[in-house]
Amino acid sequence: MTTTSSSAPAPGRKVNRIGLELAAYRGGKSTLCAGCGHNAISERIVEACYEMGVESERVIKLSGIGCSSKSPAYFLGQAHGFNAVHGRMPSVATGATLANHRMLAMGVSGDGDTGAIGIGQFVHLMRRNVPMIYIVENNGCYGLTKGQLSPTADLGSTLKNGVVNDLPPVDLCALAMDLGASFVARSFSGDKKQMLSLLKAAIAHRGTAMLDILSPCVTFNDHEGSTKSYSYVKDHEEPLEEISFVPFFEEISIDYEPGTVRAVTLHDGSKLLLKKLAGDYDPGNKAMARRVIHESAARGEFPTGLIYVDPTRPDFLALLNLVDQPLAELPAGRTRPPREALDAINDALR
Amino acid sequence: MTTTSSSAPAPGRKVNRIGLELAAYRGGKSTLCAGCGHNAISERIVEACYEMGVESERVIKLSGIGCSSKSPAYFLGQAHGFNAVHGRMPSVATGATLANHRMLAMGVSGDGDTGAIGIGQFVHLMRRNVPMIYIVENNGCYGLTKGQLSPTADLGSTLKNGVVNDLPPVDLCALAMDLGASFVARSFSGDKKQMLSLLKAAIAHRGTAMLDILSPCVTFNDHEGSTKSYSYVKDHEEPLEEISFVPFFEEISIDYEPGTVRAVTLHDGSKLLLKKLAGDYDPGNKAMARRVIHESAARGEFPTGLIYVDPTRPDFLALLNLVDQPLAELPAGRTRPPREALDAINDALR
Amino acid sequence: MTSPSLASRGVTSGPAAFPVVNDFSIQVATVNGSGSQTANLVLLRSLFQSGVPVSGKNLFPSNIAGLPTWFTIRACRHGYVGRKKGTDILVAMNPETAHEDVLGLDPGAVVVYDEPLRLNALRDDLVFYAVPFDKLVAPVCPDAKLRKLVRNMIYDGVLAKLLGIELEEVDRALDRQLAKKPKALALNQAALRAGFDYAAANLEKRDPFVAERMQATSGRILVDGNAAAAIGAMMAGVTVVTWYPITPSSSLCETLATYMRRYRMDPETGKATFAVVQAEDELSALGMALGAGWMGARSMTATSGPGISLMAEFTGLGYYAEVPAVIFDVQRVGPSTGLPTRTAQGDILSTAFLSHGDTRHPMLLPSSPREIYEMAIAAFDLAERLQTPVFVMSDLDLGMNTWMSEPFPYPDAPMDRGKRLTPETLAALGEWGRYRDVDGDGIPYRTVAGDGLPPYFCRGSGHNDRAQYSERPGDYVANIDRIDRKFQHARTLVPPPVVERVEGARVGVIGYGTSHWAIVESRDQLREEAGLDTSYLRLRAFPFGPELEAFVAAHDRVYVVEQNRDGQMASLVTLDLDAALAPRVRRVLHYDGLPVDARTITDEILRQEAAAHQEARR
Amino acid sequence: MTSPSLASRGVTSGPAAFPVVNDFSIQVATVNGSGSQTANLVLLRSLFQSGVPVSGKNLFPSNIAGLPTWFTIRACRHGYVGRKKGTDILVAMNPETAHEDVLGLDPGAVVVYDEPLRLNALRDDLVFYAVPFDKLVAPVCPDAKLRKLVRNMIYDGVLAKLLGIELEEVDRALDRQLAKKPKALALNQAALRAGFDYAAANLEKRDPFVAERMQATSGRILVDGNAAAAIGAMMAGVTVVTWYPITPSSSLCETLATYMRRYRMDPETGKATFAVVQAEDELSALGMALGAGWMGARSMTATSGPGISLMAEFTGLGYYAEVPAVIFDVQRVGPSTGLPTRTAQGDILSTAFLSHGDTRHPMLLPSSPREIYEMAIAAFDLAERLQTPVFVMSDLDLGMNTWMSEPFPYPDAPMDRGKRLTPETLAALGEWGRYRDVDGDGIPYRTVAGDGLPPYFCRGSGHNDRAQYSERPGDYVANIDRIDRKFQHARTLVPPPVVERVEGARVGVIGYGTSHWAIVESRDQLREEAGLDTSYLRLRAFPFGPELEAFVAAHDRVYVVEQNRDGQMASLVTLDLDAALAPRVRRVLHYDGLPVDARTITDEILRQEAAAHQEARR
Ligand SMILES: Cc1ncc(C[n+]2csc(CCOP(=O)(O)OP(=O)(O)O)c2C)c(N)n1
Ligand SMILES: Cc1ncc(C[n+]2csc(CCOP(=O)(O)OP(=O)(O)O)c2C)c(N)n1
Ligand code: SF4
Ligand code: SF4
Ligand SMILES: [Mg+2]
Ligand SMILES: [Mg+2]
Repeated sequence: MTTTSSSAPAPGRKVNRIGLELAAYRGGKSTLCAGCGHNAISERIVEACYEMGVESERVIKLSGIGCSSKSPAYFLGQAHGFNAVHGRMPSVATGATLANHRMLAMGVSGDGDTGAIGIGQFVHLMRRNVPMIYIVENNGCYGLTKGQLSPTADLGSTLKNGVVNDLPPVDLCALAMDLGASFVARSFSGDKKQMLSLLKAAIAHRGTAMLDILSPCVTFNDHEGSTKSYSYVKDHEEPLEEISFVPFFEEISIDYEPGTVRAVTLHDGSKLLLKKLAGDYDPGNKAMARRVIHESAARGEFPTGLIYVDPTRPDFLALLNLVDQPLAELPAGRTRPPREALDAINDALR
Repeated sequence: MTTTSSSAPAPGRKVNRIGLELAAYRGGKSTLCAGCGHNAISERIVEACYEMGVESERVIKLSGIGCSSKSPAYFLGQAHGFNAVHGRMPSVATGATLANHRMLAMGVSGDGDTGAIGIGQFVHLMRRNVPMIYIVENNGCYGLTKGQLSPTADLGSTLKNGVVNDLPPVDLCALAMDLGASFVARSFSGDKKQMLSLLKAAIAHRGTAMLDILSPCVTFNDHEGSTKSYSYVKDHEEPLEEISFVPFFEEISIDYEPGTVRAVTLHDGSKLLLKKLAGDYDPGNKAMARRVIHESAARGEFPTGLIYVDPTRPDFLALLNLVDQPLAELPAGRTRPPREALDAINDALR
Repeated sequence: MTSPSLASRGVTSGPAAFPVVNDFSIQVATVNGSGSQTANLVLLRSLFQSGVPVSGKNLFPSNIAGLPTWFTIRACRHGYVGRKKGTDILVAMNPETAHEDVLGLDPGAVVVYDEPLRLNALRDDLVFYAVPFDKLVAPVCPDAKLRKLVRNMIYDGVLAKLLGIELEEVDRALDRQLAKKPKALALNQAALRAGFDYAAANLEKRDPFVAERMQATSGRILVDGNAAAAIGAMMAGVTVVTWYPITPSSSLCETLATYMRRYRMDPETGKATFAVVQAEDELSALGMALGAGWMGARSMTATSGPGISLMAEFTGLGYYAEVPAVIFDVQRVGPSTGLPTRTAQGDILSTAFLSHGDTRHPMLLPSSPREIYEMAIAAFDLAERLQTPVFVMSDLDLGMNTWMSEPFPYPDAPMDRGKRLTPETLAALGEWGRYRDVDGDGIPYRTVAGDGLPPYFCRGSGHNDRAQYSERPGDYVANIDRIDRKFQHARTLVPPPVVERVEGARVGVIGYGTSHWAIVESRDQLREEAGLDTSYLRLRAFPFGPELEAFVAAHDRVYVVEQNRDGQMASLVTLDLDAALAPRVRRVLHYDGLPVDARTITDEILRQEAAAHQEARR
Repeated sequence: MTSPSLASRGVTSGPAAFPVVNDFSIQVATVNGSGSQTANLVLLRSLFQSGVPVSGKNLFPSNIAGLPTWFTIRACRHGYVGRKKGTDILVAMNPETAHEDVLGLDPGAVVVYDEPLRLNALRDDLVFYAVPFDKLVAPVCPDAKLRKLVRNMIYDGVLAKLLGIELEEVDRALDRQLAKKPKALALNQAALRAGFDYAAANLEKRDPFVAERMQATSGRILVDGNAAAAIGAMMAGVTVVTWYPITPSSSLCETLATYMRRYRMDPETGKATFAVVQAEDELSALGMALGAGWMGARSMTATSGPGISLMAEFTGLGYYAEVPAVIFDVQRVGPSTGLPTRTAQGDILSTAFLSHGDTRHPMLLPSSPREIYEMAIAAFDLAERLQTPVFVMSDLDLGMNTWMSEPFPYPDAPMDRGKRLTPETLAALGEWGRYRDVDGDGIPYRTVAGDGLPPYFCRGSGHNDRAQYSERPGDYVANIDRIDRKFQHARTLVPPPVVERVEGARVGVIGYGTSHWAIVESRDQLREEAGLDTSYLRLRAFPFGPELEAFVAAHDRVYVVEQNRDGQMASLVTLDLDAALAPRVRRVLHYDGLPVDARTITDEILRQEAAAHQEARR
């Protein structure tokens, strides 16, 4: 949504369509644990923005509190960022998009930040279909407070100290979809290719793009018995389709047998090409998506990939009938009614 | 769950199995508007408790804030009640059941109280399957603050002032079921018989019994254009089954053709008899329930009746391995460890 | 609904004179949902149109229909518009409260009542006028279903006759109220006349109260404080309004939305230059406002006590990350749910220190519709200048009751959008640090996304002056000290108090917000009845300016008058003063949910004065 | 990590004597997640076992692994256990901070460092000991992956040799720490010895610091305040614990759960006499605690600043509906997220007035593990007696650092379950009203569901003394005044301050919580260095008892020492005193996130004293 003017790449260095090198998309040095899944996600965000030719100045990064919520500091150093309070990033992001609908808003949260304290704001953000990318870096635990169970921990998953989780997990994808999010996907921090395609597609989408990314906590939740460990997730992820993303500024150059690939055209004209794997999964079909999510969950699997998309549902800002210029940038002349207006108001009260 | 000792009814007056008249179950005079759906629900609660022979002293009534949340004052005058703060009844109820698991907890909330400010606590209560009856008196608006839209208002439903709702509704039944509630039903304040059976079944169930009861606000949301008006709901409710409830202390005396009725045995031995209507609806089948809810919603209908039940899922307290005596009633001798325990603790720290 | 000694009543202030002209209070006792609002406002407006200073206060229950409600109209030729203790004329329409209402009246009061209630049997020291409402309404309103609504207009007719209000003024007022509903208008006109005619034919004037035309209201408007705040916010150029319904603040945002739809649609495109969003709760409402403020929009929310409590965490974020937002707190009676439909000034202390850690927040203290209009505008300027959440502390009395007001003046000063970095400033500064104080006022320059200037990372965790994450003790102290410097600087930016020094007065009164109106009247009472001259300082903002200390220093005793139990503003005043002055601070508190009245203040100040003199004599 | 003038260092306090015995602080600079915790605790414990008074403070970053961390061990023969400003012995293991750490030392300090860092080149006024950690660890730990963890034990060996700590004590301490992990134990033993042997063979003692056996710790325990609070809560018979993780309070509930699983399982059935529930957030945590408290259970939650802010609304409900609950606030640095791993006493004012409307809440102010243990027990008694939420205001320094303590005494007093209605009381009272004050202390009798006594309807909205919904002004005032009476009565129930009056002292010090330890030391400094005698009042609770005013009245100036920017407790003190005493209250503030140290207090008091005398002379 904020991919703009391109310039010719300077010879000799590898640049994207707006003439920037990958490095221009990096952020500060990560202070997360070495090997943390969250770091891999930050890297993919950097790549996705680079490949899409996103202008950092037109991005805002938002987060709550947690290891995951620290990540916005580690990508896109040239974008404004807001590390808010625990669980409340959705409202801050909503307010920010209201103020300036031209920005590409990227929210990063954790499964505790979103699933526990923040589930209320999550519900309402999804329902509103606020235009933004909402990434949950899901490790089934509270990393920053040292590994307690979170609401996405699976039934029967164990903590390092042996405590067994006896509550069912909140399935953020099912929830987001049922509530009204128009782009719902799940991925795995270890699956670079899939995640990258999904992130680029999320950038091309207009509406809430919710990405639930399984992102193992190598310090507190990577042991045997955990269903969010790297190896467990790797063994149990079940891609729904093979995804390729073709940005609006490129031609489709992929060959495929007719009938084997479904193409989804996104808001900015980019295309997602979904090569069928098991069954004939259709991410435009909510009932099917619902069924597949719940059936795989019952089998202990995680379906990954694009779960649901509706490129046509109007986003929250579209419902508000706003002027084109961002509200935050309106000059006083357009926000302070003229003297006659106040006169009329006074007169009506006389 | 709290139906106990019976005594012989005194001759001449109509009493229930513990010798009480219906009047014994009433509460204070309602201060809600005449004709408010909430009043009808209070009446059914009175009847259900009377017919089940519930001991009021073993009931606790809880609520948040709203017209609906006032209702606990209008039934079961002999029970303790707690009118807490807006949207936070679930946590108060959870704490209360922790303290005394022998009580029958009845929570009453509104669609604003539950669906807006309280959705986070709702999610976690359902997930925990806290043993209680959770009634949402759902009128699609904020009655007490004069009629604003609530999150259960349907897409396209209009306010009295003509404002059209442009956000999709939160379906509390679908949500509760997906999250883990073990008894999920929908009813209508105008359907006395169905509501009464469902309430009695909820009393007999152990675990969270979530009842989403459409309860028109005659003052602010009963006009043409509203999809929560009395007439609209009456026209669009779609009973899933015909329900009869047989309490554990009575024999089944209903005649029915074999194969036409499904019987569900509840925690206390009571039975729900579900006479099939459209299709072969099975409230034990979550996938079917999910499908039916979403399909009817797409048609603009409200499926009513018992949507989902799992009498076997252990409730939250069962997971905690508590002593039999309520925690609140444990004597000091059982809650203060002996001197030797403290000595051992001190020694370990030396 | 109790009333005090005879001495306090209009009837006997000064030599008990007949007639008592333009100095009475009318209390209409009904049930809510019975449609008496129209009749009450028409009555109020008729007096107002006749040039008589008025105020209207609605005492309603926290439910929707069927419970007792009292509407009080005070007419006062002296211009006092605070609540008057005691009722002069009771219109007893509610059988449920009629007995108690009548028993609470002072001798000499007037009772207009529904004949079947036979209230005249209750006492013999009142003036009773029986009116057969049902009999009168039947012929004028053939549709029985509508009678409940039309019935009330009859007492307007009766009172017009009894008090001598010109019927044309009542007609005009009715016209204004129902212009858009011709059918209802006709019915009400008929009822009005039926009441008037009945009184003319059947009621003999036996009481002293009379309304006479004056010229004291010309040019004025009638408005409630929530509408005034809404108009102010609109004129301030607010663009993002996020809110959650709660009595008594809901009508602020609802009225604002209505005005905005009218006056803030882009003339060319018909599109909105604003967003009004009903949030899912107050946490979210403030979170949205802060998100918008961070992005450079003028944003606001409005709430009442419970919402303020829920906003505690986010307010701390706004304070520490330095994000502007305007929060209207239309105060009601706490703690907890308390009395949602009663008034108080009870959130002062908890708002001043809202949120954990070392925080404090600017508060504006409006006392009238005109002032809340102006302060709404000032609040947006201050929030952006100070880069922090700014609270406008209104209350139910101001927000929901009907006040006479000067019309709202057009804001001539340009908006102050605060210290926004520009390419020029950047060039002049050389290097920019988001949280660097470059000129000693504690206020740094900020950038916002989309402005093309350097970005920064906004956070509620520790940071240095370049907005980088930092846990260094020195960075923390430098930053939090600078924020405090900013707060101290705010003293010079907020509206100064209004000070009225009276030559020779040894006693001062300090007030704020709606307490003002009773204080004005009380000071006259003190002077006229007890010969006590008082100076007056009306606070208009926290933090305080230097005027406060000077005022206290100039008086032996200062009475801080406020509507809460704990002397919340008095506490802030005490903490702010040079400690040597602390003993001069006294408290006059009123907190029963009704607006404070002059008599209560007068009595209490005199009581404490007497004690002080006795003390001194010892 | 900066350090002050030489005068403040152990080395030169008194005539610069060699050796300096049992009076030094060791700072170990590492990165977190590097497993230095074991080595540090073993070192601490070795000194403790040698009878030397110690304290251990961990300065860690707000992340999980890889950032700089400093662990400070203070050994002090005088028994001072507060933080000492300045480091005597630096163990520089972290290349990232080593330079800055070394540059910040006072002349004469000791540096034990990793040889390749070549820190000795940085300064020539320090005593450097180079240790080739990697070379030493390789032979004792063949598994390269484990070396990172074992490496740290080497500095324990080096220090044991340099300081003269008996190796057996280090061995014993190591044994205690790793008894359950024999493999790790063996590796660490070897590393310990390698360090010791290396030092013996290669390092020539060139510094004055020496550890010698004393008898000052016998019978004592080593414990952190969160564990102590947990043990207290368990002994108080808590049954419902609801919490949400947050640094630095998480370990309180986690430790409590561990103890409960051990000591609170019913011996016969093996079932739990408690419920510990991790809530979804702090609003819910307090909501659950209140629900349980209402039902008659002893319930609690623990949190830190952000959680306190989120609990504002529910706290007001608890106050007004009169429901007991105990809330531990383990304070960290605010505002907002602030510095989550640094200490402060910054939530005092916002907690005292938490929630809108007129509210105020009892707070207990523990200064040591032993005291928080006892106050945990007292808090449950108080919450039930007062029927209101009671806050125990701990902080990160107390909660997460390691303290010497007297063992915890068994609570001999029976639990006070407060005024619970019984059939007998009911008979004696005749008629019961839930909110009726029958004996003047403001505390009514309550019933709970299941007790067979009359039920009532509990609510946060207005009610009369029979717990019926009421909007009547008189009912409201009577009720809220009674609640205030209850709060005043609390003054007599909460732990009184500890007062030490010094004959002839004109200056008083007021402190609370963990500031105590630096105050104790500072008072000695004031007396010994400046000849200034001070009296001392240590507050242990809010609301205050009469001792406070008497103390202030007896001194010319009182210095309220605390760890926040705004003088929060000083504000409460000022508001509570007879206003005439207000000018005597002075503030000594420290708020950089490190525990306050004696030197800071001493310097500041002397500065203000000098100013006061100069003022007086003018
Ligand atoms: C109001 C509040 N409560 C609690 C905390 C403490 N806290 C910080 S991060 C966190 C949980 C983070 O978990 P998650 O969102 O899953 O992120 P992760 O660290 O696992 O990436 C908690 C409870 C806080 N900062 N604020
Ligand atoms: C924290 C807080 N915010 C707002 C309110 C105001 N308020 C009272 S009831 C209510 C909505 C009630 O709606 P609902 O739950 O649907 O109940 P209904 O009145 O429709 O039965 C609101 C917003 C409040 N009491 N507390
Ligand atoms: S603790 Fe876990 S979630 Fe946090 S940074 Fe380390 S690996 Fe990542
Ligand atoms: S306003 Fe609506 S919800 Fe409230 S009592 Fe009246 S009808 Fe019921
Ligand atoms: Mg997590
Ligand atoms: Mg509702």
